[in-house]
Amino acid sequence: MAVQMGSEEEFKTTIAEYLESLPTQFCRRVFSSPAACLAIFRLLSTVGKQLIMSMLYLDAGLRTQDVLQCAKTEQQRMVKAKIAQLRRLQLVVEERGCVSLNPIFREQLRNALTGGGDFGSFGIPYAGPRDKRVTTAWLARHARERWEAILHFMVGRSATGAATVGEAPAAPLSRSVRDILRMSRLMEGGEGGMTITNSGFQFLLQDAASQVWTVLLQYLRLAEAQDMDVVEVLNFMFQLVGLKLGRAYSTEALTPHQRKMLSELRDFGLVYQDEHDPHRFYPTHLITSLTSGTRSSGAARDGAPAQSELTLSSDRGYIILETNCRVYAYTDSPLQIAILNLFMDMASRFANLITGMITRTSVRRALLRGITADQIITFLCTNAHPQMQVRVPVLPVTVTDQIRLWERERDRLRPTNAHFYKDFAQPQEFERMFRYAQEIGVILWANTEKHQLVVTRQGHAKIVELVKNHRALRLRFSCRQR
Amino acid sequence: MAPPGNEPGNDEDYIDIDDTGPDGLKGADGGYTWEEEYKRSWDVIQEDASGSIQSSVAGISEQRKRKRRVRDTEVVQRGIIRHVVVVVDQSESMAVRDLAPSRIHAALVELEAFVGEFFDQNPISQLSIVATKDGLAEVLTELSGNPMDHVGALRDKANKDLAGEPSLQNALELAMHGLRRAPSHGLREIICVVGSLTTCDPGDIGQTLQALRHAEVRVSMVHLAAEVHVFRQICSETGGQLAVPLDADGLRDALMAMVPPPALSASRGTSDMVLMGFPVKSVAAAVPTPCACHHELTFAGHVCPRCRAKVCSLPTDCDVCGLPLVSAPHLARSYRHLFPEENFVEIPPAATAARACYGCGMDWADPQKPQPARDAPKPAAGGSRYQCPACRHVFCLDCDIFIHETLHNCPGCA
Amino acid sequence: MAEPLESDSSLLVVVLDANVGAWARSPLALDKALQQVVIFLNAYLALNTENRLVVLGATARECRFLHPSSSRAPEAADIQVYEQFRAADVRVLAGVAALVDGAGPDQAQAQAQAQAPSLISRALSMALCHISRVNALLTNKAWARVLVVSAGADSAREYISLMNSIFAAQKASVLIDVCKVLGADSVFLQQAADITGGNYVRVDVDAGESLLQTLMFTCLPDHYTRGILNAPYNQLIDFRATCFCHKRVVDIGYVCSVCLSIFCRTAPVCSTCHTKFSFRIVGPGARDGSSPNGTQNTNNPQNGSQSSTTGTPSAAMSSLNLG
Amino acid sequence: MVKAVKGTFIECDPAAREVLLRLNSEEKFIIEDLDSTHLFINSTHLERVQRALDELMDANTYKASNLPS
Repeated sequence: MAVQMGSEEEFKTTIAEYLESLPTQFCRRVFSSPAACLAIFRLLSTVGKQLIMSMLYLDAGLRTQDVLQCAKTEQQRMVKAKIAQLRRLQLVVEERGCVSLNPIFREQLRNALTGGGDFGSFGIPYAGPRDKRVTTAWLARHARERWEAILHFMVGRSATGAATVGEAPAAPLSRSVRDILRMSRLMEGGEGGMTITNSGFQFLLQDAASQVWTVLLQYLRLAEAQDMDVVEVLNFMFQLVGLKLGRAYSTEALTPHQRKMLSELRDFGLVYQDEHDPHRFYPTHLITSLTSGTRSSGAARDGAPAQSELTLSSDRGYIILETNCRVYAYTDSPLQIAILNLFMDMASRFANLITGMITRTSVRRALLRGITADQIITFLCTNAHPQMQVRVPVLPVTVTDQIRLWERERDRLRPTNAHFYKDFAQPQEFERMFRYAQEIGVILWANTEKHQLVVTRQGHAKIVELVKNHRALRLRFSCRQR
Repeated sequence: MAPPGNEPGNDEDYIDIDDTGPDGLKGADGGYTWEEEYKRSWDVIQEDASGSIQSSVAGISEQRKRKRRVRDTEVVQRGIIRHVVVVVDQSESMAVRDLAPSRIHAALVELEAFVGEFFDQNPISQLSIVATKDGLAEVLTELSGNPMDHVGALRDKANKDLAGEPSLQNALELAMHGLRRAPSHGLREIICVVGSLTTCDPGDIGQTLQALRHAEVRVSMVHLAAEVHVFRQICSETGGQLAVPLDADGLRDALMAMVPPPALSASRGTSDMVLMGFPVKSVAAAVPTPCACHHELTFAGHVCPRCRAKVCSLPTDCDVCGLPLVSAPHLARSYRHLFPEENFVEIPPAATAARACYGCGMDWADPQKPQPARDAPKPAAGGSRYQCPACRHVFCLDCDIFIHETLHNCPGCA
Repeated sequence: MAEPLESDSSLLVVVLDANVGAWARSPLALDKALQQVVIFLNAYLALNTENRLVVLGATARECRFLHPSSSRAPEAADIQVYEQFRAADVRVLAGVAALVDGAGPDQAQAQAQAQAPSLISRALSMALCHISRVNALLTNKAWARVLVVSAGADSAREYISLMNSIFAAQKASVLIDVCKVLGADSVFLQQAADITGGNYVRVDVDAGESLLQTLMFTCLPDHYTRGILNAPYNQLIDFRATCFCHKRVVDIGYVCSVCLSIFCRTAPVCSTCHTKFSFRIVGPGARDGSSPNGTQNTNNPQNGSQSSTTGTPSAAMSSLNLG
Repeated sequence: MVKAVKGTFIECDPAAREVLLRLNSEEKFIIEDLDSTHLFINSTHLERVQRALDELMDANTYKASNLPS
């Protein structure tokens, strides 16, 4: 779990970093919608949320000192850091030792809680007759098919996947999807033969939510590239996140940009829109469940029938890993098998179960693709069977350690570009150069007996300088001799 | 099957068909468990039509739960105020490793848990610990109401060095002597944890037994090896019970079974009014003041209403004037033993109009009914309903068990 | 799960004291208070989509699950509000309205009810049942806590059941927060908060304290956050007992060794369980307890009758006809 | 006069060094064998050497035949 949380943190910070990078006036506009405020709020750390909530209904600012006083002494540093982060996100303003919420943010977040603010910030439901065919379960299936089609497209192009998983449905992917895949360096190569990159493999091992975030971030970059209005995109994104699963929403009020975006997100299965009536669209759980913790509690959910279907097949824990590196995976999805195949040797396959083994060779294979040991471990951890989830640590330590060892044994050499000096004319010359190199700290290795010296590249440049003007000196000196 | 009263508490996880209680050496048909032919727990699991065993497993667990829920609830006078001497065998026989890591180790660990639980459920009772080795017996802790003393004594490394043979007689005599100064209204008990099959006594243990009976001390034993006649006799004649646990869990269950206050025998002696102090929690003072119990400087504490001494924790006896100090909640904690909840009666699902369990407010198991709300969790386990005879409200099995084992009051009647 | 992790979801059971009579006496009208509570609920739901919320309404007569309830939330699409919030809000508001109306029809009874305090202990028991049930169903257990928004006064009748609930909560590491909106401090609920490690706050509306702000500040943090923040300063709590015979607060009392009833004076017979006492006071240094004189003998029976009529712990106990 | 050579400085464990020396005997790439844990080699060969080392190491690890479950 800890590892998984790590990954969660990571992707959250990425989106956070993006927000931090936004200039102030952009932020103001982003905060102008309750939906956006709520979504952003949900991305914060627990402490951050608490801080904001305690200040939400205070019109006056709090003295930073007092805020810190609220926390236990050993935790105050951490709280301070959180406040700083909030400030970077421009959620709080801090002046004269007082912290207070960004007024716009405060107002809109209040609106989000009380239900005020601008009209239809949480989407405008479609008034017309509802489509019987579209149920949450149906949406879930649709979304899963779309999403896994993409992952499949990636794996299918990989050396392993296609071979073992013959029945990979070669779904034709739309242009925009390919563009994003290529832009995000998940895949490379021309239209004809796109091949998955190492980062692509790493992408495969992430949990669904992180994957979606990665895509959305890429989409933002793409939008920038096509100089669309980023804030508009962001707001729409956050609005989608706040929509209700299984309800039809009207596209009437949407701007052209947003419609375009909608059609593109549709290709990812983040929303569903029937080609025949463009007036309504349905968000799928891929996007509505974004701001919930990535702890995908497929099993933990209240067991309401629809719930189990709402989670991606990859979201439900299905892997059992034994201390002897045996793996039992309760899955029949070719995609899952293909992904597992990245780092384990398949032994046998049954209707709903495959067994295999994590071996040195299989892990080597993964490592050669640039997949790190930690990624493998995280993946196993995330998808561990509910019965394994309850144990601490989730995975048997023997296996995780072994995987790390296998990774370590591959980098036996630590190479650094350098220059090597030898055959010094006289010792003092070596001494001088040695001392100088020591001062500027560029020595990689030195042998004072054999008068040999290895310095880094940048060190070399400096030393050349030294030698040059020293020689010049000596030259002038010799001239004067004459 | 063992009588329901003595069911082990913590066997939720595994399906255990031949479930032996603390003194559950007696098997289903009265014979000893090792005389019965071996029962394999998986024999009783049948696949259903779809070839899944889930339904059958669920059935078994529910039936086990149901077995548990029948309790004796007739209102009896219980000895709320108990004076218990725990006798720990520290003879070499305790070094045997049939309990991991060793008998003595397991025993001490479980005893520690016991002490905690004991004072949790009998807040105004007192405890003392006696150890016996080399044919001698020594008092580790005097009778006192402060759990910390006893836990400290149990954790003492010295307990781990074992020597010679135990002397049951000496231990009992010593324990009895300790119990002499215990007031007559209290219940007098001795609980022995013994690993040795022998005892080396200076005199006739029969006389000790007579003395015990005369002093109305009830002796219970947990024997880690086997049942020994003299031990069994002492227990049965003093109205205690002898348990021979099969494993560590058994040991725990055996000890835990002695935690709830036992029912009083009608022939018991007088009951008294006990003078007790209800100290006030002293406000965190500006300067720390020494506490009477550990002589350490502390800010907060409870002030004895009679002698104004400050003690750290309740319940305990005031170290200065010896007044038993309790807080009202501590007394309240014991009320549940006095007024046990009545058993609920099982009624057919058709017999009630209620759509949901009154306790947890969740719908009954009813596949065709859609879930009311996204966050209304699974329907109640099983189709069975249980009705409180007093308030006529209907509950699901889980709530029934929770109410009777943890909550101790019926939501409907509260 | 020994330590609460940041990612752990939490389960909050809110017990709303919807006692019309009590609220009528309050400077803060029930509906106003309700609005603020609803905002707080939304804030709680906003913290984490995994967060579970249960709302119980309690009046003097009944006690009901408001949310989640079997009654479907009306599908009226309110575009202003975030879906997840609306479902809860609508149910709670409607539910409370129903409760209040339920007290409405016959004024005489309503008046009678209005005086009696709400069934807080019943609500607590139901809350605990629900919590134990939910956690039995979940694979990763949610950290549960209870928030009591109380307006009424203690009723001695509830003492035992309340205490039982408190200890059950303590066993299950369920925090009990108490927000006392009006009336005097409730000794029982103070003990509840103190024993379970929750917070007890009293909102003094007259002094301009905001209920909402207090809730946000004190009752919103989950188990994890409480490990980081300091608990608000709890004033010293009175754990002294009241004697069953005269309802006096005693700091040294006589306790029946059989049923643990507390008396401020010696008596030959326990008025609760009718046990005859031996004529000596046990307890070190209790020299003063001499044999009882006539007066106590005479006032003992009426003592018993009185206790059986008035709603007191002793009445509760004797009504449970101890054998 | 001092000589400065451009190349790649390699830090490794003695075992790996031995392997490199052996590889070197087939095709020269080591400029200077500094000491038991350091080498100075020709940058252009780095890729090849690493691969070769990896393969060699792989070839020289023996595991119990993993029988399918």
